[in-house]
This record gives sequence, structure tokens and C-alpha cells, in this order.
Amino acid sequence: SSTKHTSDSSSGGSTAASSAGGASTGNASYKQGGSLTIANEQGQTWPCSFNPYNSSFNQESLGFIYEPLIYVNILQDAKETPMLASGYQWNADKTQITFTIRDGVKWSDGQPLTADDVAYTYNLMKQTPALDDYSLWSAAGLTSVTASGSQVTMTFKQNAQVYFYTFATLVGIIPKHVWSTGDAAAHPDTWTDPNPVGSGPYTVKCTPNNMEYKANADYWQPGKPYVSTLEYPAYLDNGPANQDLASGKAQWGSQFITGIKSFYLNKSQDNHTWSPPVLNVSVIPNLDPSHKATSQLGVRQAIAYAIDKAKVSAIGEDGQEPPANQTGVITPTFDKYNDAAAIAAAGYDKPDLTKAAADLATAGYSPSNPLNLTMISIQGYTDWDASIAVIKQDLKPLGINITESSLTNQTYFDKLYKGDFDLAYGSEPSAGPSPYTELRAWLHSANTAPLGQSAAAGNFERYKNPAVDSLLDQYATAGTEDQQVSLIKQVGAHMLQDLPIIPVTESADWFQYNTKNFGGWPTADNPYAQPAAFNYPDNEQVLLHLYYKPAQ
Amino acid sequence: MTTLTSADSATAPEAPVGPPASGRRRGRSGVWRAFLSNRKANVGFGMFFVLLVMAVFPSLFTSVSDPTAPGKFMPRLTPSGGHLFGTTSLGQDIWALFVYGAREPLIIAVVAGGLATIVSVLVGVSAAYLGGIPDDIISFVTNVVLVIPTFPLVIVLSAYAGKPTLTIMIAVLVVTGWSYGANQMRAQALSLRNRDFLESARVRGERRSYIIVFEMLPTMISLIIANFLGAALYSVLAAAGLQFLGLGDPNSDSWGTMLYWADSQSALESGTAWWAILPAIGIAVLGVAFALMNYAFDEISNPALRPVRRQRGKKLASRLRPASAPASAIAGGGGRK
Amino acid sequence: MSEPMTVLNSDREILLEVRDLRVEYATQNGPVEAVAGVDLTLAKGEFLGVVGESGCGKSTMLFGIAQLLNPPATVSGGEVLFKGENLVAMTAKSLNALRWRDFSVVMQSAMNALNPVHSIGRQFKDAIKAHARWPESQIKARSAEVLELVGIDPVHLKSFPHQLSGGMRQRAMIAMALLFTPDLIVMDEPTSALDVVAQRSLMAQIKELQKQLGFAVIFVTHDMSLVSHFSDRLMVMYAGQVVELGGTRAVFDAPAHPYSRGLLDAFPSIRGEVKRLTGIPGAPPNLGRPPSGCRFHPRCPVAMERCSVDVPELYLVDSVQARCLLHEPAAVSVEVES
Amino acid sequence: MLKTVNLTRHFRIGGGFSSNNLHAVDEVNLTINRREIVALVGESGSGKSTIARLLAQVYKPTSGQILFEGKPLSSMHGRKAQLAYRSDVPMVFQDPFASLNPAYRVSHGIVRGLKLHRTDLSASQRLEEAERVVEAVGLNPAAEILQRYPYELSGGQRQRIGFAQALAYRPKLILADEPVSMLDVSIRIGLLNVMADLREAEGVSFLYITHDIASARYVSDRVMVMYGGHIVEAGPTESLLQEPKHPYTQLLLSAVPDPRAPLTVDVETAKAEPPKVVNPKPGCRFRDRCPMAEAICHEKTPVLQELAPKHEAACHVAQRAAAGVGV
Amino acid sequence: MRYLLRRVGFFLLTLWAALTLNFFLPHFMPGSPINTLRAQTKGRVSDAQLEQILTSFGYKPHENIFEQYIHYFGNMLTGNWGVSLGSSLGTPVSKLIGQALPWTLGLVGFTTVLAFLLGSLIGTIAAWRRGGIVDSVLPSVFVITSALPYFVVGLFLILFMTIDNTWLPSSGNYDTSIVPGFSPGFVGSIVKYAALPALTLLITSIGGWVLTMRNNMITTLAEDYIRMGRAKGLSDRKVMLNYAARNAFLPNLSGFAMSIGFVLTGAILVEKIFNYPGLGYQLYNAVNSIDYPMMQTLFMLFTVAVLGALLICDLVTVWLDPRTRAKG
Ligand SMILES: Nc1ncnc2c1ncn2[C@@H]1O[C@H](COP(=O)(O)OP(=O)(O)OP(=O)(O)O)[C@@H](O)[C@H]1O
Ligand SMILES: Nc1ncnc2c1ncn2[C@@H]1O[C@H](COP(=O)(O)OP(=O)(O)OP(=O)(O)O)[C@@H](O)[C@H]1O
Ligand SMILES: [Mg+2]
Ligand SMILES: [Mg+2]
Repeated sequence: SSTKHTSDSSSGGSTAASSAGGASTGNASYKQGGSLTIANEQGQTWPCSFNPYNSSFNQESLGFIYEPLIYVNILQDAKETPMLASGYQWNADKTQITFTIRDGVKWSDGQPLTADDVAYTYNLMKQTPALDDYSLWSAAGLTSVTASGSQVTMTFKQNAQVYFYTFATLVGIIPKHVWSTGDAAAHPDTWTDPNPVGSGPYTVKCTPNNMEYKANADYWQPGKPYVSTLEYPAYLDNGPANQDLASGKAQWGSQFITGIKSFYLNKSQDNHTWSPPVLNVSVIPNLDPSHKATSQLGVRQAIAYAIDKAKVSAIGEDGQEPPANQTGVITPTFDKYNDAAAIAAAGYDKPDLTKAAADLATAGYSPSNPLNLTMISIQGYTDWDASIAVIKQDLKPLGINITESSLTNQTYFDKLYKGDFDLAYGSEPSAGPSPYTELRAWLHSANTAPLGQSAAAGNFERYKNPAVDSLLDQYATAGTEDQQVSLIKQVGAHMLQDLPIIPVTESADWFQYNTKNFGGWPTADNPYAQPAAFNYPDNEQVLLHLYYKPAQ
Repeated sequence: MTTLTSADSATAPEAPVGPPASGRRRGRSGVWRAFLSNRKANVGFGMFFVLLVMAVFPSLFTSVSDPTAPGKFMPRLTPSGGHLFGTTSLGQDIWALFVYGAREPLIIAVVAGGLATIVSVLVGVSAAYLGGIPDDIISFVTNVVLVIPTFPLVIVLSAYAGKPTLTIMIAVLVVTGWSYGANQMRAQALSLRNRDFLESARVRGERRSYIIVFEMLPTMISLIIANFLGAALYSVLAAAGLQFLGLGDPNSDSWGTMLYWADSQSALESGTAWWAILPAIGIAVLGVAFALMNYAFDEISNPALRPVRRQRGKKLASRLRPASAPASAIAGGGGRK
Repeated sequence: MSEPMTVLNSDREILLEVRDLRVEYATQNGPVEAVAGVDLTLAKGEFLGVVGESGCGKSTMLFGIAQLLNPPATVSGGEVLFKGENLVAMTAKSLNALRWRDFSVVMQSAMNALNPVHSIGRQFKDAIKAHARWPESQIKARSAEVLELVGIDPVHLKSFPHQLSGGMRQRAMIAMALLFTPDLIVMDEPTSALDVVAQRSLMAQIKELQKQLGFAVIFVTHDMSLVSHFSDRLMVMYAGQVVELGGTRAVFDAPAHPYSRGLLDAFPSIRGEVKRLTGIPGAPPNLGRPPSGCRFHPRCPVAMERCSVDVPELYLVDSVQARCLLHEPAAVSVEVES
Repeated sequence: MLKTVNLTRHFRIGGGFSSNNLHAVDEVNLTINRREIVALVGESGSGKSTIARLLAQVYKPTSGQILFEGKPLSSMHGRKAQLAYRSDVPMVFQDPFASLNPAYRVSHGIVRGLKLHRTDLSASQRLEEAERVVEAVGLNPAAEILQRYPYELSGGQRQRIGFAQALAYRPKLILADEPVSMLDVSIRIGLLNVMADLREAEGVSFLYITHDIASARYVSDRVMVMYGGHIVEAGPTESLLQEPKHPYTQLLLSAVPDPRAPLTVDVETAKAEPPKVVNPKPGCRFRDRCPMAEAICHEKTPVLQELAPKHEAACHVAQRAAAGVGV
Repeated sequence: MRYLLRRVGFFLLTLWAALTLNFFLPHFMPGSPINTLRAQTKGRVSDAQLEQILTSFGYKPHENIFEQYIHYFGNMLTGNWGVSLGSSLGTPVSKLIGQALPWTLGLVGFTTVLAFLLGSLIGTIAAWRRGGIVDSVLPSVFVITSALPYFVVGLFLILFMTIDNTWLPSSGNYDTSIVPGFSPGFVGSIVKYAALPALTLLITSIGGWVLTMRNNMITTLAEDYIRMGRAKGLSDRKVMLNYAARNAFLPNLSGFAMSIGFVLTGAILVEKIFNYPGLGYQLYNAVNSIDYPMMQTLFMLFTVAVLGALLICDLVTVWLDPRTRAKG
């Protein structure tokens, strides 16, 4: 049985999945057992705080301990899996949604999970705005959340369809009986939640050096999870984490491994990798007229034509992140929306130095009259540094001299948001279930701000095109999938025409896995969830699929 | 009383004469001569010289002209005739990177070391010469800077500065690197202050500025040189440390940066170990060169430390003490008068 | 070399006999012989003054005798017979047993010779403990006793060197040297850091103690007039050699060596007529390259041609001995009888 | 030629907020005439060097005046007047090893001095002049000596370079602060002879500071004895040595060993504490060591009084005795 | 006594100066933690809300600077160090430091003291056997080791000790598969994991002590009281230790205190190289994530560590060296 797509349920049909979660893709059930080690460089020891509202370390609790209402898989065209909600129903104009909370779910302390808990979770964000990590009560227009019986109703100011992923998937549900007393109640935002009580498949014991997750015996999906113990050591650096992966000491990796072939894949035939791309990494030109060069189309075209994206991908990202395309649609993840023909027609499918030179000439630059530009990037992102070095090489013969200015995180973002740059190298912070999320962030004029003011919402380049705005607005309320695809393709056409940003490579969810003792991993053929260990709530799906081979 | 040299012997024997009082009493040529005859100094200088040549004429050592450009060669080549030490995972020639990488550490050493020394001399000498309240204030500030843990401060400062350019790095190194020298300069200048030859100049009718610049500084020359070498050593190590931590300019070609890249690209584990080893050796050699020369200067200015010879006359020994022990320069902290 | 020297008071027992002592400093320019064959005999209870210009090797000789040379100085020849035993050949252990019990040393600057971080009493105790197992009370009593002997209040046993004045420190040093009432005390310019007045009073005291306790003294100084009234015999050194040795009065009254005469002539006096003094022209030689022949000949007002060639030995002149060719006996070199 | 009036110099000691004053030189009146060698003797720390430094204008007086050729120094303003005084009254320093800058050849000091004080000379004339003065102090060959570094010279040679430097300005008065104390007897006498010769030949006056009375007697015309910052006795050399009036002078004289004379009466073991004069109370500063001290010595500071022709002493007892004889 | 009072005064003044510097530095630097947090929350949170979050974590950008200064001072002194604004957002700084401190103290503290004592001993012996073979080789060797950067030594140790023979781990502080506790396995694991970083620190820091001690000894050995000690007939060992080494050691004490600052440098680099979760690593992290409270607290702690060491060494010096007691 399968769940319904959002688009399908627009009429208001509620899903009533009898069996939920990952079990839908797995055929058999497995015996429990085994201890799996996750190697994911963290750069610090574990703070042993599990407050799911805390954006710094909610990835240690969400998915493992706290669960969402509905899981939405970005990689499978936003396929939904009901989790704590067994179903939901929109009203006609999609300003109100009613979730049916699953029966028989217990918190790990034995108390039952109720609709009250769900409502409490959302209302706590209203009561303590610092907890509202996704601005549900402000930007998304949430006005009330009420529980009655097993139903939870959320009411919005406007059509909230595009926020479904946020409120249904990203928010972890917390137990009211724990959070409404003591320290937690007094300071829910700073409370560290040291011994989290959740509904998820695991419970945790934490020391700064290691988190040990034990299978939750009371988990509401009987028999799951199959893997009884997870070890999650704190790796301070890539090196040792990679080494543990290569040696098979750790089985689940979620970070970049340079020279992955020789260093990891060749070490064992059980070692595999699959890193699905979800976002773009782009050269961000400053479109504000005060930036004479980069605001000229010719310059941007020249840059876009000249950059050898395949080479950047190969050298800068070790071939592990595919080259991006100029429409900004991530492939193969969002292939449905991809308009390869249009890209080829515009000539952006491969580097073309002749066109580049010609376009640059229209802007008045040439090797004899070179253009000097500074590109800002983030200190410590060595793959980006390497990519920029390649881009620099590509642009130099044209007469565009790039100087990289590698800045601390905070300075970089300060400049990026305020528009204080010629060129920036960077990406949007988060992905959504379709290209819409990223493209809207990049291109909608509501997301920009005059130079000097913060355009944190994503339109750093200061692109303003009413036509694109309207396309994106239509998407938010678009009824059918076809409509959505067509809208995205139209936006893509504008991308090809205006080049507001120049995508160079895609950015991937790093993922390495070892199949010797463990099975059930997500793969390119079965992309049932984003595979990185830190990628919540997808990690829960993976956890529910994994099993220990020797125990079978 | 010291030994008197034969008045009439034209060539003065270098050995037993020359009161080593406070060590720094040799003429300029004396310093140079002593430097030339010190083995540690020679070895140190030799190392430094080789690196210097490499930094100034890199093209003599490698045919690759733009070593940082990525993708010039196949990545991760093993050492061979074409690529002496192989290539990086970004397809750069490691040997060429190393050769060109000598320049920046040398510039940092010389410029940051030099500037820090100049500040030390200015601060130290003026504190000693002004005396009284100005001295109290200056030496308090010096001691504060001396006590504050430098490297954390360097890290914090360069992080705050946002953009890790060479200039900022040098500035940070100077800001944190002058205090040790200033303290030594002050101690030395204090011990010189009431030395008769300065009073003799004053009684002769010289101006204050002349006395400081032309009478005082030349006598401190070997301390100043030693200080410069120490400051240069500090700068090399601190800069390399910063770059290694990723607080440098990642585009620069410098040994510290090379190490940073090698570290972040797991060079040791992925078959490009030379990427890390070469710059490590480079930094070590440069550091050792400065350290050897520095120690040689210690020996030159404090003959007692020299390998064979021993300290002489007891009466001199008591005059020798104040300036000779570097560790004690800090000992008094603020309380030294 | 000539035979061991005359002992003036031949009736007294011989305490120390130095034979052809040579000390070398190893330098980069080769060895420097700072003591070039010194012979000397000292009787019990005798006071010997050693004078000479700065750098002529007095301290080196002294430390050579006491076996206290620091590298790069080494005894390169000769022997030092103390009560018949050769100190040069002795092992460190048996030497240590002799030290301080039988002969002690007082050094030039008490500030430097007293360990600045230990109290006076502690340093006394160190010395005692190295040689005897005395109960604590006896150590205290003896320490107090010797301090009183030199005129310092025993409360100063608790004091640290920097808390005492220069004169007191010097006295404390002497007190320490007396802990075991040794037979010989070697003193290297113990008064030269002091004022004239203090110098004088300390000298008087040393002499007084010597009379009282009967130890022998070798007293090194470069101030001839200082020892003139206190020493029984005087030894004049020049460039590592003994140039004149004899009874103090005899040397002062009729210096046999031109160098001794020069030294005496260089002393203005506060009494008598003021006459123009000449001093000695030139400067002492570099011991690394001593002059040929007589080492004094480049500065000697009465030098003869052969002085730059022939090496003089110590010749007996009346009651003193002098190293000067002027006094060379016509035929044979002097045969010395005691 | 040079005269001081109540010349006083105090040093603040103990640092920071301490108000302890060390009276290094108190109310000193002295005169130095033309062609005269005046010896200043006294214990270590009695203030001899301080006087020299005051006269050489290294220190500023706390109070009192210095008159040079009738004009007070405090009225000399401007660099010109300063330079003129400095050229007339140079100083020779105590320590020959410390008074030459080790970084320069020995000619440096002399040539610099000539440049400052004899502006009429050309560079080559300056060198000639430097050679002349170096020869004048008995250093040969002058040209070669001038090219050496200080560490290539013996102490005696260095000391003579110091003298040569002072001579180069054609001075009227040389302040010589223990110029021979570091030297061996054999060299010392040579320098004293140089001083005496200079007075004869060039008419230079000297303030000769020493604590060696015998050498003072050897060269000086007049002797002043200092104790604890005060001048306690002053007079013609012979008169002072033959008939010392002040008990300190007597003590000093009796302590001087003389190899040519038989041993005099043994001195009482005097407590030889150097006279440090911190915040002194009125009274004679020698009283605690004085065998003849009386009540008045604890109350009133004695002043110099002429007790014999040109022979002054500051001692209540001696003054009373003299008065008694006089009456 | 006065000397000590002065030292305490210096201690307080310096502490004040360092704290003030520590306070004002971030305020004069561009940007604010809001941007970092914004990046961390992936841009989904509005500015107002970011400020909300920061405010609830104790960051008060709108308070007047003077009040902030006062608060800051109070907080620093009372141990009320706020919560981390970096990658451990919201965790109390004191907790984070509590986690890291024992490791740094154990590793760095132990090796520093060991290097100091061992170095001083070697220096003593080298100087005592002046001119011997040891003495002619050692100085050069130690000059070289003292000039080697931490990361170079660390790198080579990793290269030779871990890649080829995997018996010494090059990362972390103990084997995470062992349950922490007072078991021999756990303690053994700690020692094993600390071996390489400790060796790195030892190699790089011991040279300095050998050289200073040797130089001090040589100066001291030339003193008359050493000869005097020998003249008294004391045994060689006694002269070497009680007379020479003890006196030569005294000036090193305050040098040792000063060196704590350099040791911290080592701690940062060594902990980074060996991924050792101590204070140095935390500083590195705090800097990377612009974690003001963490940076300020660590910096304050480092300064206090140096000053504290200085004060202790002063006390010890006063106790051991009577001359200092007389100093004004
Ligand atoms: N370490 C040394 N190396 C080489 N030569 C030395 C050394 N120490 C002393 N000498 C030389 O040995 C000679 C004798 O020195 P010594 O100290 O015995 O003289 P002294 O007569 O005691 O002089 P003073 O009166 O100054 O004490 C001198 O010429 C001196 O230059
Ligand atoms: N700059 C100074 N600061 C403080 N006290 C000083 C200073 N100069 C001299 N004194 C003190 O003044 C007193 C007189 O010193 P001065 O140097 O004049 O003595 P002196 O007679 O020349 O002694 P010496 O014979 O040792 O040279 C001494 O107690 C000395 O400590
Ligand atoms: Mg001597
Ligand atoms: Mg004086």
C-alpha cells in the first residue's frame, strides 16, 4: 500500500495507511541484532544535548528519537510516508489541515502519545518564538493549532500547501508531559534535554566521545528497528572518520572522502557510495546596477559559457558532485522538471569559449582590456577553494581575472546577505521536495533586499523579474503536477535567459555504506530516503530499513 | 681586573681579551667575525641561504611556473621523473608548490620579524631611556602583552580580522610578537643606560637622540640581531600554524597553506604523503635555520656558552650577569627596576 | 729548575711543598701556560704573601694548589705535597676528605663566594656535614663559636648573605674557613672589594687569628703595601713565574728583581718626601705568547742583550731569591741548602 | 675658576611612592682654581662621583649653585653655552672598560668631540688633532691605536684614550672620577704622571677623585675629604696629611698601609659601614664611628671652619680644640 | 612581602587588562553572531527571531556597551560564562569546558611539567659535564627540536608510528568502544591515545628547557660559590644539585610560568592534529564558528592560567630565593 501525494490529496482524501513507514518498501521483516557504527565528522565532541528545536544539534535527536507527522521523500518526487500522523486532510483552499494522530504510539517512558502532544509541540513554538526554527507562526502564516480527540487541526492565514514539507516533515513531535514541567517548561529554548523521551526507533546514552543508540523496545512499528545498537562516535576530523569507514570499522559514512576510489571503494568490495545531489553550488553575480560588470548580461554569459563545469566537478569535488545545469534543476533528483533541450538550445550544455569571448566583448572586456573581479568564498571549504581555482583558470584566457577572497563564515554571510560582493561562490542553505524551494529562494524578488540590507531569504544576487515572481507564486497554489513542471520549466527558461545565478556543480548528500554485515541501504535504484546520517528525518527511514545480515 | 693585552702587539689576540661584560661589547666587525667562526651560525645561515635562493629564483628549481593552478596534471600521480614528488589530488605538481611555497614564509619571517624587532627596540629603549612613570606604564603594557597567551590571541585576532591576507597575518604577528623583545631590550638598555660611555657622550655634549641612535643602538646590535632571529622564528612558526589551521589565505602558495590543503585532502592517507612531508620539512628547516643562528648569537654575545671556552676573571663575572641570562629578563615581570 | 726553596724558619715543620707547578688554560689559540713552574715551600703557621700584577697567574696558582681549577684550566705538571701527600695525584674522594679539615679557602668576593640562597648557618652546616657526623647542637655551637671569633654576632647564622655588609660577609667567609681549625688557609684577595679602613681592620684580624690558632696562610693580592706588614715572606709573581721570593722586609728593603723594584717604586707614599715615581713601562705580556728569555725583559729598565735569549732561574741573592740574570752566579747555578 | 655654593643632590630611593631621600651630596662648597689639582677623597658611597656628575651636568642639583668663571651654570641656556661649558670642563670616567663605546673604534669619541667643540677643524685636521692628543698621553703609534676597537686595548691604554678625549677640547678643568682605580700600580703611576705633566704644560686644572690618599698626595695641590655627602675637611695636601683635623681623616690616614714605614699603631676594629645617608637627622654624620663623639655631635651638624691656613675641617671637637688654642 | 603584594597587583591589573581586551575585541570586529546563527539555521529563520534566539541564549546586542562590560565582568568572574553560540549552540560554556578541561590538563599539564623537569635535568647534567661528548652534541640537537613546529613533529610521528605500524592511535582521546570507567582497559586506552600527542609536546618543548637550564648552569657554575662548595669538600653531586642546579633553576621558574602561554599554543595545534578533544580544540572550533562566549571564556581561562602559574612560580621563587624577599 502506498501513501498519497500531496497533489493527489488536494481534494481532501485522507490517507489511511495500515502499515506505515519503511516497511512499505521492505518486503520481509528481519531479526533484530547487530551494532552499526556511524562515521560522520562532527568537528567537536558531543554536547549531549538533544533539544530538537536547537538547530545546532537537532540532527542527533530528530529521526533517532523524535519523529515527524509525515515523512516526505525529496528523492522520490515527494512521496509521502505517514509516521506519527496516520493521515491528514486539507480544506478546500488549503488554509487548514487536519492530521489524524496514530493510535498506539508510546513515548519511550511508556506514556501514550496523543494529539495533545502534537498540538503542544506546535503551540510551544508560538509561545516561545525562539523555538520556531521554520518561522511557522510568522512566515508560513500559522494561526492556530488545536487538538481534539485524535485530530490535530492547523489553521493558516493563506494557502499553506508549499509549507507542508516544513511543518509535517521537519518538525519533531515532543512529549507534553516532559516539556511542560521543570527546566524544560521554564526555558524550552535553552533546555538541553539531556535524557530525551521520544517516540522514535531509538533511545540514547551519551558521553562526549560517543552516543550509543539502543533500539526502542516499545517502538510503535513492531519488530523495528532491526539493528539493535548504533554507535555514533564524535569524530573531530574527516581523517579518522574516513579511516574507520575505509577499514570497515564504521559502516555508515556521511562526509566527503577525497580520492574516494582509492581510499574507500577499492579497500573492500563491500564499500559503496551513493551521493544524491539536492542543491546547486553557483557563482553568484551581483546584479545590482552599482556593480557595473556583473550586472551586465554579457559578462554573466561569458562566465557561464567559459566555465568547464565537468572539470570543476572532477577536480574541485573529486567527481562526487555532478556538474550543474544552467536552469538550476538538480538532476537526476528532479529529472522530471529538467528541460535538457532548452539548455542545449541555449548552448549551455558544454563550455564554449568563442561564445564567451563574443559575449564578453559586448560588455566591453577582452584579454587586452581585462576585467578584474573578486569572488568571495568561505574559509575552510577546501572543495570550493579548489573549484574556484579551476574557474579562475577557465576565465583567465577570456580576460576575466578572478581574485578569491576567502572569508570567515560570518564575514562571508554578512557580505553575501548585504550584497557586498562582485561574485560569490555559494549555495542556498536547504533543499525542498521539488526545485521550487531552491529556485524560489534564489529568484523571488520578495527574497531580496536593497544593497546594504540583509537578503537572507536567498535572493543574494538581487534578481528582480515580475514574470518570474508570478510564475513562482502560481506554483505555490498550483493544482496539478503537470502545472508545476511546466511552471518550473518556464522559470528555467528565465534562468537561461537572464543568468541571475550560474550553477556550477550540484551539492550532494554524502553517503558511504558498507554491505558486509548490514543490508537495507538506500541506493540509486531504491532512493527511499536521503541517505546521510545527519539528514533528518530521512535518517529515520534509513534506520527503519537497515538490518544486520549475520542475524538473519 | 681584566687581563691586559700586550700594549705593543699590533694584532690583538681575540681570545682572552675583550671584556665580555654584558656580552655585547664587540664592535660590529667583531660580531660579524664571531658569526663567521661559529659552526652553528654557519649551518643555520647555509640552510637559510638555500631557501632564500629558492624563494628568489624558483624557476631555477622547477619548470612549472604557476604551481597552484589546479588540474594542470593528472591528480595523485606517484613520484616520477616528471613529477619528482608526484602531484596533489588537485593535479598540482608537489615539488613546484614546495619551491614556490618558500617565498611567503621567508617574507613573513623577514618582514614580521623585522617589524616586531623595530617595535621592540623602540618600546624597550624608550622605556629604559625615559625612566620613571613612562617606563612604568610602558613596561606594564609590555608585560601584559607578554603574559597574554599569544597564539590564542593570534587565532582570535585573525579570526576577527575576517579576511586572512598576508598583510593582516603579518600585522597580527607583529602585534603579538614584539613584547618579549621589548622586555629584553629594556633590560639591556637599562643596564647600558648608566654605562659610562653613554654618560661620556652626554658629557661630550651630544644630543639625546644622537646618543640613543648612534651610541646605544650599535652596542645592542647583537641583541637586536638575536632578537630579530627569535622574532623571525616565532613568525615562521606562528604563521605556519595559522595557515595549517586554515586561518590563512588558502590561495596563497606557502608551506603552511600546503600543509593545510594536504591535511584537508587527507594527503597522508590517500597516497600523496609528499604533499604534507615536503612543506613540513621546509618549515622545519627554516625554523631550525633561524634557531641555529639565534643560538649562535647567544654564544657570540655570551662567550661563556661557547662550546670550548670558559668564562674568565671572577670580577668580570659579577658584571656580566645582568644582561646575560635571557630567562631572567622576564623574571622580574613588572617589578624590575 | 732549582731545588725546593729555602725555608726561612728552617726549624719549623714543612706543611706544603709545591714543586714545579704548571697550569694551562686550553684556548682556541692553543694552550696558555698561566702558571709556569712555581716552586714553593710553606712551613706550619707561616704567612706567605703573593703579589703581582693583575693576570700574572696568582689566582690560577692558588687554585692549582687547592685543586680547584675549573676547565679549561688543568694542572699540566708538577706536584703539590701537602703534609707529604701529593694533592695533584689524589682521587677526588680522598681530596674531599682533606679539604676544609686540613686546608680551607677564602675567596676574593664574599658576595659571590657565599651561596646567595642559603643562610650563613646552612652553609656552615654543609661544610661540617661533608666531613663530620656531629649532632645538630654541636654544629650550631661550633658555627656560633667561629662567628664570634671573627667578631660577628651569632644571630647572623640565620641571615642570608645579602643581608650582611661586605665586611661582614668577608668575615663570615673567614669564620667558615676556621670551622675545623685547618692547618692552611688559602686566601685570594679577600680584602680587595673593601674600603681602605675596612681592609685594614680585616687584615689585622686575620693576623690576630693566625697568631691565636697557628694556621699557615697563603695570601694573594695585587696590593703590595697591603701585605707588607702582615706576611712573613713575600712572593712576587710575574707572567706565571715567581720572580722574587724572600722575607717580606728583605724584599721591601732591597728588592733584588727589577720588577719588584718597579712595583715598589710605583707606590706613592703618604709619608716622606714626594718624589716623582716612574712605574713600569709597557703592559704585562700575553701568556699565550710569553716573551723569549726573561719574561720581563721587554719592560725591564736594566735589560741586557742576553736577557731576550737566556732564561733566568731563581738565584739566591742574600736572603732572597730572584729570577734575574743580573744575579746569576758567575759559574754554576746556585745550589740551595736549607 | 669653578665654585659651588651649597651644592646639594638628593636621590629618591625605594621607588614608586616612597619618600625616602638619600642625601648623596649635601651643602657642598668647593672651589677649584686655575692650574690646580684638587683631590677629592673619601669612602665608597660618600658622594664623590655625584659631585663630579653634578659638575659635569649629568645630574641636576637638587639645590645650590655651580659657578664657572663667575657665572652660574643655571643661567647658561641654549646649546651653544652648554657646548662651551662642556668643552671647557670635560670628564674622565672611572671605569676604562665601560667608558668607551665598544661598537666604535677608539677614534670615534675623540673625533665626535672635536666635531662638536672645535667646529673650525676640517675632517683631516680633526684626525691630525686626534693623533696629536693620543700621542700627548703617550700612546704610540697614534694613527694605528686610533683605528683599534676598545677591546683591542689594555686597560691602561683605554684610560689614556679617555684622557686624550678630554684633552682634545683644550679644556680648562678636567673632572677625573677615580681614573686609575681599576689599574695596576705599575700603570697607575704613569697616568698620574700624565696628569701632573698636563697641568705643567697646558695649565689644566683637575678635580681628581680617588679613595687612595697616597696617590692624591702624589699629584694634588689640595685635598678635600668627603664623608656621607659632606666635605669634612679640606686643605693644602701636606698640611692636611701631616695634621689631619677631622677624626675621619685620621682614621683614613692610619688605615693606609705604607710598605716603607714601620707598622703604626693598630687601628681599632672600626665598624666599616658605608655611609648611606637616608633622611639624615642633624648632627655629625661620622658620630657613630667617631671615637671622640660628644653630645653636640648628635645635635648640630658641624660646618667647615678654617683651623689652619687654608685648612678647614667640620668637626666640633677639632674646632673647639683649635679655638681653645687660639684663645 | 611588598614584592608579593606588587606581584598580586600586577596579576590583577593584567587580568583586568586582558579581560577588557577580551571584551572589546569582538565589539570592534565586523559582523555579529547573528549571521553565523543565520547560516546555521539555514536561513529559514527571520532576523527578529534570530535575535530572539540569541537573546534567550544570553547575547544582548542592544544593551549599552558599558552595561555589557559590567555584566561581562561579573559573569567572567562568577563563572557564569553563558552558553555557546557556535556549533554547540545553547550548551553552557562551563559544561563544554568541563568536558574538555580534564583532557587538556592531563595531556598538556603532565607533559609540560615533565618536559620542564626532564629538560632541566638534562641541561644540568650537560652543563656539569661541560665539554663532554654529551655537551657538544646536545645543544645542537635541542636547538633543532625546539625550532620544530608542533604540527611537523605531529605529522612525522603519525607518519612513522601509525600508518606503518598501527599500534599507536593518532586521533581521539580513548577507544570509544571501551566503556569509560576506572577499568585498566580504559586507563590503558587513555595512555595509548595520549602517547603521540604527549610525545609531540615533549619533543618540541623539552629543548627550550635543556638550553636555558644549561645556559643558566654555565653562568652559575662560573660563580665563586660553586668553587667554594668544592673547596669545602662537598661531594660532586651535592655541589651540582644543591649549589649549582638549585640556583640556576630559580630564574627558570618564572620562565616556566611564562611558557604556559606557549604551551597553550602547542595545545591548540597538537589537539587539532591529533583530534584530541581538549580546550585547544575547543578554541579552534569556537573561532571557526565565531562563538563569542566560548572564545571569551577560553581566552580568559588561558590568561588566568598563565597569570596563575606566574603567581605560583613567584611564590615558589620567594620561598626558594631569599633575595627576592628583600626586593622592594
Ligand atoms: N678561562 C681562561 N682561558 C684562558 N686564559 C685564562 C682563563 N682564565 C684566566 N686566564 C689567563 O690566565 C692568566 C692568569 O689569570 P689569573 O686569574 O690567575 O690572574 P691573577 O693574577 O689572579 O689576576 P687578578 O689579580 O686579576 O686576579 C691570565 O693571563 C688570564 O688571561
Ligand atoms: N642615580 C642614583 N640613584 C640613587 N642613588 C644614587 C645614585 N647615584 C648615586 N647614588 C647614591 O649616592 C651615594 C653617593 O654615591 P657616589 O657614586 O657619589 O659615591 P662615590 O663616593 O663616588 O663612591 P665610589 O667610591 O664607590 O665610587 C651612594 O650611596 C649611592 O648609592
Ligand atoms: Mg686573581
Ligand atoms: Mg664613584
